[in-house]
Amino acid sequence: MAEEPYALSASGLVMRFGGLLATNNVSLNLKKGARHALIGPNGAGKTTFVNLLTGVLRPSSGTIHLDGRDITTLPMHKRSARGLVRTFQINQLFETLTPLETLAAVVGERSGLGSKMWRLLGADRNITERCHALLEQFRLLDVMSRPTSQLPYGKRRQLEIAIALACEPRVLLLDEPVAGVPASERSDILAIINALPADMSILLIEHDMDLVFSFANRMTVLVNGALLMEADPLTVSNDPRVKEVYLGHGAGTDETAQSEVRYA
Amino acid sequence: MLTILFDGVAYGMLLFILAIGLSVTLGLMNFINLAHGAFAMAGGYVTVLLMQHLNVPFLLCVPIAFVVTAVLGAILERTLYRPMYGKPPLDQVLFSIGLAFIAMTIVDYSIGSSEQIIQLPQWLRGRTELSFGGHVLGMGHYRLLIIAVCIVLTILLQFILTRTRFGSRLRAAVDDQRVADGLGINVNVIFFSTFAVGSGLAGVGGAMGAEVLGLDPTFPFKFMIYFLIVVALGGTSSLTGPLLAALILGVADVAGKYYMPKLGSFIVYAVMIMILLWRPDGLFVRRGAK
Amino acid sequence: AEKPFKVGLIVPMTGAFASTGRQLHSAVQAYMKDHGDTVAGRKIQVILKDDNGVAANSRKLAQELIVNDDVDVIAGFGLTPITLAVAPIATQSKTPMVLMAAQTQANTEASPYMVRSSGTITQVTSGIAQWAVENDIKTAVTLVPDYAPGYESEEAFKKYFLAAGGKILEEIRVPMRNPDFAPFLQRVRDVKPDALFVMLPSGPGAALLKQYGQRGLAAAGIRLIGHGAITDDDNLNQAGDAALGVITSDYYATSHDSEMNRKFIETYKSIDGTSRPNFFGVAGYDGMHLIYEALRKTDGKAEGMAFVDAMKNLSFESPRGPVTLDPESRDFIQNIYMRKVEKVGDEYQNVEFDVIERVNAAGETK
Amino acid sequence: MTPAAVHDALREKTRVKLWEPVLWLAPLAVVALFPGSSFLVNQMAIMALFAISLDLVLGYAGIMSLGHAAFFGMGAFAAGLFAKFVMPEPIVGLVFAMGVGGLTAYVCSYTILRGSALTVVMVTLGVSLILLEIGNYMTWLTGGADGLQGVVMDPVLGLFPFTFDGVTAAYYSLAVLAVFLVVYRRIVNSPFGTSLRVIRDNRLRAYSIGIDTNRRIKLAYTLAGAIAAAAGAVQTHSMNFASLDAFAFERSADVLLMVVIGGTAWIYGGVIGAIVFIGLHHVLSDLTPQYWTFWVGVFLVLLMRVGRDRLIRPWTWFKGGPHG
Amino acid sequence: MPDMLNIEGLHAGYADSIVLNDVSLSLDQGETLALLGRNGTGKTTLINTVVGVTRRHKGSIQLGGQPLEHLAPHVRARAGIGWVPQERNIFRSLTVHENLTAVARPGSWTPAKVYDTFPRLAERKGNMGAQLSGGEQQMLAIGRALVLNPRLLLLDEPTEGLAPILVEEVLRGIENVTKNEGLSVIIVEQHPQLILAISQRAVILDRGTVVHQGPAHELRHDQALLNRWLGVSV
Ligand SMILES: Nc1ncnc2c1ncn2[C@@H]1O[C@H](COP(=O)(O)OP(=O)(O)OP(=O)(O)O)[C@@H](O)[C@H]1O
Ligand SMILES: Nc1ncnc2c1ncn2[C@@H]1O[C@H](COP(=O)(O)OP(=O)(O)OP(=O)(O)O)[C@@H](O)[C@H]1O
Ligand SMILES: CC(C)C[C@H](N)C(=O)O
Ligand SMILES: [Mg+2]
Ligand SMILES: [Mg+2]
Repeated sequence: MAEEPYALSASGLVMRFGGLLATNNVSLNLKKGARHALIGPNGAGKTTFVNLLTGVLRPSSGTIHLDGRDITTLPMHKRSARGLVRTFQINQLFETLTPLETLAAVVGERSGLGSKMWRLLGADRNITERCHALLEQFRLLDVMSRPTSQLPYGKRRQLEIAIALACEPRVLLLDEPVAGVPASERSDILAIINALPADMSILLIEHDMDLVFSFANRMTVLVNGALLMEADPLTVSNDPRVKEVYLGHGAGTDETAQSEVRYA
Repeated sequence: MLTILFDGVAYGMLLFILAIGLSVTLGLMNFINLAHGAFAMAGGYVTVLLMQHLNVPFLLCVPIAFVVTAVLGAILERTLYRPMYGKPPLDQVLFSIGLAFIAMTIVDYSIGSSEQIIQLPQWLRGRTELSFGGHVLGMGHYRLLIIAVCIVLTILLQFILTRTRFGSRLRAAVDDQRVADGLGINVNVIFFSTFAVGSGLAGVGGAMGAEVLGLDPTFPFKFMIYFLIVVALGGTSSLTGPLLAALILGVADVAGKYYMPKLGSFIVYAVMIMILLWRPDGLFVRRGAK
Repeated sequence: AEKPFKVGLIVPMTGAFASTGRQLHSAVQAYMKDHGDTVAGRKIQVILKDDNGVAANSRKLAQELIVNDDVDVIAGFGLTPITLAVAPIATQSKTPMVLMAAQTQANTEASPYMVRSSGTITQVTSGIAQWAVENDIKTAVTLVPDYAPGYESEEAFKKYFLAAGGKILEEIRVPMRNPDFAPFLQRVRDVKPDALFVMLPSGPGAALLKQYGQRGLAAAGIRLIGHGAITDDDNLNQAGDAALGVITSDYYATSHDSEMNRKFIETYKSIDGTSRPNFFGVAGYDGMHLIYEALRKTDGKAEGMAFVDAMKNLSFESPRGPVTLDPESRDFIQNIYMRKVEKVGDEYQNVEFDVIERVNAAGETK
Repeated sequence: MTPAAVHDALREKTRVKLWEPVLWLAPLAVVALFPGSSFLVNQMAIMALFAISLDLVLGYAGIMSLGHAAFFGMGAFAAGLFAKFVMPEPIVGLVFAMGVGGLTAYVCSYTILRGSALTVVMVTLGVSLILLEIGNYMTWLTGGADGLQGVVMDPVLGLFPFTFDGVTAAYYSLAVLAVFLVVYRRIVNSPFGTSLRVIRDNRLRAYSIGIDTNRRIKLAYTLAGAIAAAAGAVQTHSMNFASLDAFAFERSADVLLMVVIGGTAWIYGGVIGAIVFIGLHHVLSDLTPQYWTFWVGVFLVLLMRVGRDRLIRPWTWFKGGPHG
Repeated sequence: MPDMLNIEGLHAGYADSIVLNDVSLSLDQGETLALLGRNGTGKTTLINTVVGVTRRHKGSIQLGGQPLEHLAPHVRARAGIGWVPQERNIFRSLTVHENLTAVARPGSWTPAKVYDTFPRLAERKGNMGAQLSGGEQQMLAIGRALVLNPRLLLLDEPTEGLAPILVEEVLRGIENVTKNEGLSVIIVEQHPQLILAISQRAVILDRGTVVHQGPAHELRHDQALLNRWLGVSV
């Protein structure tokens, strides 16, 4: 029986910045529909790893396959066209466009209209309907006609994720999606993530352990650029090494100790 | 051969002195000051007027030119430039072109449009020739002076920018003015003094350059392109970049004219484009900076 | 009263060639100050336009002056390319065109409506070329700017020089905008000719003189000779000692010794105290004289070709000396003076030491 | 809010406003009423066309070009040579010139893909100056510094001969401008036009949502090159003459000033900039031929210090603090 | 003895909106104040107004008895305010080391001591600010505020983006500097429980006004209050 290829599979990725080994022989496989979390201390190389997967950076060595096809040397925009899409840890938005224009541009691009010069952006009902759906889902309808640069942070963060979803990803890489989002609004984003189609493969990077443990059914821990372990959440949260370098022992205030218990 | 090389180096160093102020305002302060040439012109005219009317010796004129243009720069910074810092680059371009227009017309109106010439003291007009086994190296004394001034300035500036905290505070202020201010950096004073010094250096360049490049009211734009080439090729991270760029430019220009007079400025532009295509961020980029 | 007679004066008042425009404009004003502003009952009205030295502008301005302002004569024109661009406009609209500056011989051929009150490059250069031949210069390098007047000057010099058995070691053409003459001069020095012949539009001339001195070309025995524009009276004082001894030929020097010239200089300075009139200035003055005389001759009536015809053969005493407008070439037949730069009192002057009388546009003696 | 409302919101931006056709037709009326303005109007129309071309790359795609005259010059000379040596029919000449300009721009587009804004500024400037030098070098073809003389055009469409009073030329250039405005309007509101703004705002993100940014930029540059060449061609056609000034730095700088004066990334920005700048130049240089640059300088400084919006609303000058 | 920080009747905001409305609070030396409130209630605005980068309309701010409100931000910094901005705002084109030295002022906190505290930064010493990972930037922002050797430390969400273990460390560090070095701290946090544990006082902002002020330990156990103003059940 032929095995179904992994949705995304990276093997032996290496990335150097000068003397620093930011990614040290990391391999990772995402099954179709995976809910996978990537955690690790600050500077462990998580964002770098995502940059390698999406083509922002070229790995020094190693290969990346998407649905069984080698994409190691494919330029970023082609990976994205094949369904490998990400969000950014620091918002990357189109500041002078409105959320509506932004999403219309992205949706239009995905429908292959991007280089059409002789039709109007808003002419296509399918596009505007899709935009409407996204705006509604991300609660951006009320600000859809304001320039992005004027939006409050929370809305900007939601737009960041909306753009990624407008790309119709099959594999979605989320880099700290709730960073900077107030606790009261995190649940919104969490709900959106949880409602994503089941066949979409998702890799989540987060330091918010509540979010991570409620989301993931598989976890990878990176430390100093290298893979420390890959396992199910329970194993990871009980692993002494992970506690040592990442989760902490709760040796400080009793309060943090308490919340750590909840992680496990 | 050697003489050409020497001339090219001297020419390049002159361009460096002229452009270094721009390199500071554009490269470090991120401010596009196309009126830079106007400050250089001011330095040149200060020198000419002092020498013609008050018989001030040339060597004294140069520091005076520095002071006068620095003060001029300081006044303009306070009154006109400061609010332009945060504006989009194109607005800065328009604004500073406007200033250059004004400066040119003022000079034209008050001094006239004809070319001004500096009468160098006798000892600077001479020339020393050395020969090495068939090769002759002829060095104009004035050009030797240019080289000397350039070296001293480079060392001085390099010291200030790298060995003192001034350089990093300046870049911090440019990166994020608001936060730098909130963290105890007096942004206004830093910008103010940088701008004044940058203008002063332009003044020195103008004073030294009037002899070689000529001086008339069209000066600010005539050499703008050369200054910009130096800054673009040199990158913005250090002084070595612009210096090297200026030397390449100087030697390419002089040698080009010597060996292929017909090709005019073609060589300079071609060299520039080739270098920029090869290294889009200039010859020297601060390590890893994007 | 009759309607005014309008002269559209198109010159560069700004940009690199602004000094040409200033000379012409001041001289035109000087002429009108000396001779009043009414001729044959018609009031003369000069409309000044700045073309920035750019041909496309001049052409547009000429057309506008003719169509909208209904001018009777267009005048000025600082550069050869400008003149060539405007010439068809004059022909098409049958408007007389008084060329006061640009010197390329071909200019007047471009339109039958054009007359010139300056001189031609060939005419001017013929003087120094002959002098070179007569003064034992056997080898020379020519250095001219890379545009029509430069080529013509190079050509004219070579014509006489080669015919007399001289040898041109190198022909250097420099770009019109060029910051630094050093490499060119270094090249000349390495080639070691007896003389360096130079033609440059006024302005860069002074810078060249200085570098000539500093590069030790004089010391190396290379003489500097050239078209009069390189020792332009307007900024000769700035060049100072470096210019001393340079020999040039031209149709006018500020120092020209005549009653009329002294009067001209006096009026000119009353208009512009900061400069002294040069070869452009005198051409502006004489250009106005041509217009005044033609108008007088036709009793204020003539237009178009009749007006041009009225200018032909006019003969008069100019601040530069006697001139006659050659009906064929529509250029002056005039004296070409040999001059040497000397210090006279506080000022540096082109001092005339010889004269070739009655030279026509092609450089031939009539 | 319904999908229909979203749809309308998106369309709203691109609808032709009532005043727009008026704006397209008004200049025709001006020329008809005041034939004396034809030269000025002609020049404004040509520069307006040139300016919208620059705005496509500068305003929309965010490419800092200081050498846009390269394409204007190519168009001017292509049109001149075509008329002189192939056929003097204006419209065919215009199309030919656009082809030449577009091709040149396409080749040059490879040089503008990398580097900082300053790098792009210098490369574009360098390219235009090199073309100028080459033009100067090929005197036999271009006439060198003397310019390309003796271009004589056929009547436009075989019907309207170019007249000495410049009226035909003015109508001709206005017509060309109007056609291009309509086309341009459509292009900048198309998905392609939007993708240029996306690229300008954030190239990394544009890339990561699947846009082949380099290709789009090359396409935009080529298009802009063709439009600039059209402007150059119209200039040659209406002047019967082309000179190397068409390539000069000053021309690139002037058109940049016009775009910025009128406002970038706005269809009418270039048009308004051209009208204001040329009009100002015209009035000032008539008033003071010697010192008009001073007042242009004062205008630019004021414009930038007071702000474009506030300059036309003087009553706001003394209100509001630094935050206003 | 005067309070370390004393804010009285403060109004502040942006061009066309007033965000802070009559805010008063005070803080003693060596005390930590937890500044809480929902998203957009004006916490950052309050911090920034004390720093001086947001416009104050009315009211007074005193640091150790010295009125600050008319001083420029950099003078306030020299008077003893250390600031960790919410968006970190690392100087991108400076190296890590330069980020510290550019602002450092004499005192017990030196760049070396910062490196001891955050060894990760020592490893990245020569890197440009723009090349740091998100968490590294956060550490640097904290270190940068410390080398100012302030008397009052203003921390705007300092633990955002830090690994859990570092969050612990940072909080412990804050406890230390207040206890041992006598610094006063205002800290804004999304997780009230985390900081209430190490704070003495707590202030809750809502729509620009102070709606609750009191001892931290009381608030910590007052579920009703937390729920009402912060909308989080903890
Ligand atoms: N362009 C670069 N040049 C040099 N070093 C870099 C560059 N980009 C990242 N690094 C370094 O590589 C390491 C990994 O960075 P990365 O951003 O991947 O960390 P991370 O795991 O995402 O951390 P965080 O959780 O803090 O976001 C860091 O130490 C960082 O300083
Ligand atoms: N630069 C600005 N211009 C105009 N309004 C602003 C600006 N910055 C913030 N605001 C507004 O001021 C209010 C208070 O914002 P502030 O950033 O102080 O809130 P906060 O309590 O820090 O929120 P968060 O928890 O999201 O950081 C908000 O309504 C916000 O929209
Ligand atoms: C030497 C100069 C008088 C030449 C003049 N500028 C011309 O174009 O003809
Ligand atoms: Mg990261
Ligand atoms: Mg905040």
